[in-house]
Amino acid sequence: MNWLLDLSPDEWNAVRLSIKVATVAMLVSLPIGIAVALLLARGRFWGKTLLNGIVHLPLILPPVVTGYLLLLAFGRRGPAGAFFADYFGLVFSFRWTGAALACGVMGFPLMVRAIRLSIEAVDRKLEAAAGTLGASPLWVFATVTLPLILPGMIAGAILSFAKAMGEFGATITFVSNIPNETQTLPSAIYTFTQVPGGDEGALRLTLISIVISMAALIASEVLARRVGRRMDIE
Amino acid sequence: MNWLLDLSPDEWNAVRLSIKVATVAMLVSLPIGIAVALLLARGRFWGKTLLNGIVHLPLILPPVVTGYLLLLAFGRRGPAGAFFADYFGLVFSFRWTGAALACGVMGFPLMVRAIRLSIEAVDRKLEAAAGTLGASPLWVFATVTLPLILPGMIAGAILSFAKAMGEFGATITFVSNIPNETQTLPSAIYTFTQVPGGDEGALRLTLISIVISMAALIASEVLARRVGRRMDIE
Amino acid sequence: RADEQLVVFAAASLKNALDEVNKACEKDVGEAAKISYAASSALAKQIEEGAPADIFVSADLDWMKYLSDKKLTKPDTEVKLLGNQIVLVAPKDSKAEVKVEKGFDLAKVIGDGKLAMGDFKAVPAGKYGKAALESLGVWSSVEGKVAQAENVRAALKLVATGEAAAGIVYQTDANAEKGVKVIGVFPEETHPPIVYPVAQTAESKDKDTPAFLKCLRSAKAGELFKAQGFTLLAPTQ
Amino acid sequence: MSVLVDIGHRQGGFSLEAAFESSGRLTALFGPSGSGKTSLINAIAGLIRPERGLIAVDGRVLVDTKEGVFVPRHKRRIGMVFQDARLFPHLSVAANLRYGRWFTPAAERYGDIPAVVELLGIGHLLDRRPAKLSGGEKQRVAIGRALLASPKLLLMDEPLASLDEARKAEILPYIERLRDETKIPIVYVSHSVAEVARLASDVVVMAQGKVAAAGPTTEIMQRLDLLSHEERVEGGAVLDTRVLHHDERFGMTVLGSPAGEIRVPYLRAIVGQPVRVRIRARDVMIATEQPHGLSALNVLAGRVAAIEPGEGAAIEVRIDCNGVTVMARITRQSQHALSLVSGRDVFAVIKTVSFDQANMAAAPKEQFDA
Amino acid sequence: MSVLVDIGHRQGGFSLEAAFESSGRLTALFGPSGSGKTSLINAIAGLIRPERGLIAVDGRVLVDTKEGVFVPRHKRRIGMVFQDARLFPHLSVAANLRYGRWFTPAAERYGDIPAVVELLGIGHLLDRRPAKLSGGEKQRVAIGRALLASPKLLLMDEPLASLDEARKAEILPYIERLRDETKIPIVYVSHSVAEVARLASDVVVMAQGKVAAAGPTTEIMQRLDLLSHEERVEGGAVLDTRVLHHDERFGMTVLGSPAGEIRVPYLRAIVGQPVRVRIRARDVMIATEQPHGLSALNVLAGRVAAIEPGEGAAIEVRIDCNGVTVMARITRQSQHALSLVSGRDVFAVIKTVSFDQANMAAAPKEQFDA
Ligand SMILES: Nc1ncnc2c1ncn2[C@@H]1O[C@H](COP(=O)(O)OP(=O)(O)OP(=O)(O)O)[C@@H](O)[C@H]1O
Ligand SMILES: Nc1ncnc2c1ncn2[C@@H]1O[C@H](COP(=O)(O)OP(=O)(O)OP(=O)(O)O)[C@@H](O)[C@H]1O
Ligand SMILES: [Mg+2]
Ligand SMILES: [Mg+2]
Repeated sequence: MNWLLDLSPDEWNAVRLSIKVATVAMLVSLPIGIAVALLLARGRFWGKTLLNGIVHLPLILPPVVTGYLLLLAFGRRGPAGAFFADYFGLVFSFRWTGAALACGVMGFPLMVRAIRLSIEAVDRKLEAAAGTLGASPLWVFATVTLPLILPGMIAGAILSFAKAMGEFGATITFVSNIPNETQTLPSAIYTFTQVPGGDEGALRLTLISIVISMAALIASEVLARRVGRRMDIE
Repeated sequence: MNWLLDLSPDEWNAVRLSIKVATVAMLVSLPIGIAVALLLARGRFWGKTLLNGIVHLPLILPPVVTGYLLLLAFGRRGPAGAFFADYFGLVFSFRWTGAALACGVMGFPLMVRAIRLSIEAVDRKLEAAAGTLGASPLWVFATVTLPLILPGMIAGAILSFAKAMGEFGATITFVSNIPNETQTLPSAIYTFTQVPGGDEGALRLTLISIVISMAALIASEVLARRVGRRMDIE
Repeated sequence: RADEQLVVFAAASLKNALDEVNKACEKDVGEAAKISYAASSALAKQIEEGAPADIFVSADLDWMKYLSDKKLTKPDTEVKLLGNQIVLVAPKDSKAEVKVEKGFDLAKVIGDGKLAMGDFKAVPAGKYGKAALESLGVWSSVEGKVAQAENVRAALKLVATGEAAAGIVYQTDANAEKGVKVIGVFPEETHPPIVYPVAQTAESKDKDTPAFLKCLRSAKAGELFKAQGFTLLAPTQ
Repeated sequence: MSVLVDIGHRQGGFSLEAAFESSGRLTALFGPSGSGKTSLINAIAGLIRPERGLIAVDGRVLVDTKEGVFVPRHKRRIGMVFQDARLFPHLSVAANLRYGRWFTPAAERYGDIPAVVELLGIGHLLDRRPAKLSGGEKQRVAIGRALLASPKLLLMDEPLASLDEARKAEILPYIERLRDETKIPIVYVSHSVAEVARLASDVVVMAQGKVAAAGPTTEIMQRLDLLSHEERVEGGAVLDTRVLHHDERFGMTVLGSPAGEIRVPYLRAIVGQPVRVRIRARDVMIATEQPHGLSALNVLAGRVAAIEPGEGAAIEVRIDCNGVTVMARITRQSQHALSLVSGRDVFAVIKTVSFDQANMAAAPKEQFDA
Repeated sequence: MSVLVDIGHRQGGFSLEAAFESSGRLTALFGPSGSGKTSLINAIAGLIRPERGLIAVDGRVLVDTKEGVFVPRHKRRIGMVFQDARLFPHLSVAANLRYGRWFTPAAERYGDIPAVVELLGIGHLLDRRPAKLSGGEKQRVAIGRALLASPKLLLMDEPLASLDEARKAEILPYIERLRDETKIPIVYVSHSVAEVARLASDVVVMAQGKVAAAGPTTEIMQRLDLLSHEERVEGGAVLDTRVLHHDERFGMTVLGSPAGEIRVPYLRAIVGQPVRVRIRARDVMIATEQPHGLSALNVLAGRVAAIEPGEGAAIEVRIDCNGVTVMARITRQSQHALSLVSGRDVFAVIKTVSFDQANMAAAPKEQFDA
């Protein structure tokens, strides 16, 4: 235990940062993920196939390519980067926010798929019933659809979180590896693996990463089970 | 178009290999994924949390670490590698089979999640009804559960395929980057990014990768829609 | 089968040069080698796990030593093959001008931007860069502004896209990248020698291996290496 | 207070072409399985968008395909009790009940939760999840949920089909009260002639996607031809009467009608109150002379107005009792034995106990107000 | 051919403690909503594993918690028609119907698809998906599916609740044929006294998770106390008779019973065939003298055996007609007017048309074979 937790300050920072990045990536992408999953599951519009393709891109592309594309778009000189910087004061390049963005993007297809599957399994007759009771589509969504897709949302969120804990290629390409700012656990682990004799350090950080993710995983399972028990299938 | 398809023999090989690797990874992991998803969705056994954790590991770990662990376990000298070589004559190390293994492992958590969500959405009362009609649990599974989770299986399969098309870190770490043997598209793309003037080559291969994956994605959507239309929700 | 053909494990940054050399040597060796390009670290560990490689070309001495310490290379075949230089680059449109010398004002060049370089613990170019800056006495003034990239190419990209204000990369990479300009060269004595060593692996069985090693040091290979900006460390044969 | 429907809609091989207008308080949709009843009320509720036509409730146009009007379902304020309960599986019974109330402006709410819970006998279920209810329990909760949304029109799709007689009998009076005491029109799908006769002010008979007949219950119920062989058992006359007085000694109530006095089991009703009674043709005997020593208490003098062929051994005799029609179903053998012909003076004999609760109910008010 | 159940099971706050044994061909489970009928047959089908007890069908032990026996559901060969149809949504109607047949050894199959399809009137639905069926259509397919699995015991959970009268009447004879012509025992859950009286050889009355009464239908149906107020309307005597001859002229059939001849509408039955008739107490009048000029054709001489208080204005009179009990419900006023007391000789008067098809059926065979 002592051996495991005997970390340098930079390593501690990497642990803390990874949790922060993964949490933020998960939380911010959740509402977007729900919206996109809804569009894909229910929408009938022209560019649906395209949207679906774009959502899957981070999965299809080598992470390094995704990271490079992020760099081009959200970098200091990238169009999206400039937009966010000008209008929201939100800078991604070389910031932990950029790491969160990269992790969120990489986890996005996983999250959307999970939520979409849940939405497709919802019995639309229940939504119709809610409509006749006076609930507007928005309320129907909030009070019927959303609770019914909770298991999928939990699954999507935990996938996104876990992915963020392991994401490396896109993150380091986009925001590089700055201790205390963008050095997440995987970056730190990577550094160790690149040095002869770094295996022990890599192992230690890997174990810490596993412990954190497992804790999140168990929490999500407990949560999902509780939600599921409440519901059963009518 | 000409520019896009003007590939060297090695590059053509990489394209072919990637499709082969992704397809094999998807097909081989599908039955295992279904079994594990069933266990996780329905089983009540002691090591369930552990199994769930192990399934998620490839997501949590940096790909390089996963690749390294595969190298240790399934390498020529690894215990699992020796086992498969001795009993099945199946060698993974530095073969395309190893690339498929790496891709399959990396895509496994995604596949299992999708299938598991579908299984959890199945109305167990239908299975009970099939039971009273004389179907043994295995038949119930084959004739009721399996068709009902088809959308989830398709989603899981396409996630696995797409992941395989983009997987790089674990593959190159495990089976290296040997042209015509283990050099998949992402590895070839990586190689291009590592040298001056390689950008064009990288872009070309990236586009090819996207085209292939998109074709697979559209095929899967069409398939899923057809299955879904057949079913609706009763 | 990989077993029947000569297999070379080489650092990824050598791809352009080695591909050409491989082509040029095909006649002399009797066959074209299969070259697997990846990070030196990955390659070294794969050789450790029994990879079917006949030749290992590393991007630094550390990983070669890692293998030779474990008796996984044939010591008598190990040669310091190529050399390289590290340079200071800035985005093409940068107005920064500076002379690389003891105590030069690198911090000013960087301003409130970043200095991109390879991971200075893991990536060879990063290690050399850090050593050079330390010996020039400017490391402490920029340490907090360093953005460590996964590899030297990624560092180059950070500069080329204007993301980083400056970067330390190999001469070979800087030459070919239109998005950057070289604003200074680090003198050789400021950092450990940049060496790409080559060796035959202990388990190498392919009969063509010696021929390929020999061809690597041939004059025509030397020309090809030099064309890519490398310097030749071993005398040509 | 009216419902106007005139729509056309196809689904698969089935085509719905239905038009009816009803200003009744409770309009029954009656017809065989697959005749399009559910499709029709789905269109009213806004769950189906009909291909062509007009739907208006209480003067408010909900659908008018010509004008492109289609009021979304949540703005229709139309409560619906589905054939399958459709409870929200993630909510407790209590939360299911409260659901519609959130969306009802406080000023427009009527009914209150405790009363509805009490009535439906679901007090002990409030904390449960729908998955743990029996079939009948689910349907009761579904009825409560629709009621508590305080709808302006209530659609009920065979709401009592899965309830036992005791529950049915318990809930029916509440539906009657709803019908009479609130201003909400009700459209009620039912297979049961008894339910229809008891509850409906108007009946729309559906067959194969079309309206086979529509009109006031009293009229439609006499048209035995609209009923299938099996339903005919339930057919007969529906009489609107008033309470004359109660007979405390024998626990009976005497109803006045133009046909004469009718003695029925005690009714909780004040003198003068309108009461609708259904006299099934099968329960009516015909006597050619005033019977003696017979337990049947109601003997209505009348004249044979018409004799219609019935099924098999039976004939349907239409007896005009002072302007009110009473139907009797007897055998041809009896007709022969009694030499019954049109115009003959006869007595319609009816047992008091054949007026069971299911056949008597407060009459829909307007029948009298009009 | 017998069903033996003796189990205890708790679910939530509800506890089931039920024991009965029936060797009848069709055992009806009768009881109010939530009384545990579905839970009980779920236990028989193997969908619930009871906490304690024994279940045996036809001598084959399916559950014995003491011995740790629990035959899995698919080996029980027990067909089940669920309260909700539970059709397979991914299969066409035809494939749903065929489903159980795959798993039945060819030698043990009975019934054939075209016949069942024809009978249930689902020929035009064969290519559809369940999602596109109306409520009644779904239930008909579900019945067909269960039948075609050729079960050794058939459980039916209110299979007819969502069907209209015409469909019910169409399907009932088939259930009767199943009951009589095959060796399969049937356990049948129903709310409907009429259905139970018509179909059941034996009745198990459930109340609050317990068996309130069990026995042959003829006995149980006389126990009006078991019925709720509303169900009592349907109560009365069940008589097992035989066809004496047909009266072609008037389209009638004359049945012989110890109580005397009973004239009923024409029955498709050969002379000598056993027929069960239900005579509802409400349909029986009492006369103290032989009636004249009255359309009612059946006049059975008897003696008042007992007079039991009824509800409200009514009393229940038990008339012993030559050893056979006929129940009559009349008013206290009539009792008073006719001075009815125990032992008095009276006539039970019954209209022929009150014997409608729903009240007559081929009697379950064993009643006679025994
Ligand atoms: N989605 C659909 N697509 C095609 N046909 C449909 C669909 N829904 C219903 N039908 C058909 O339309 C007809 C009318 O169905 P509907 O549900 O309105 O009947 P119903 O009168 O309510 O019958 P029930 O009393 O059995 O519930 C049926 O023949 C049914 O098969
Ligand atoms: N899974 C469950 N958990 C807890 N209680 C349950 C569960 N399922 C049913 N119950 C309760 O058990 C009782 C019996 O239910 P059951 O379904 O057997 O009744 P039933 O007689 O079939 O009623 P109905 O005629 O309404 O279908 C009910 O009170 C019900 O609320
Ligand atoms: Mg319907
Ligand atoms: Mg039930």
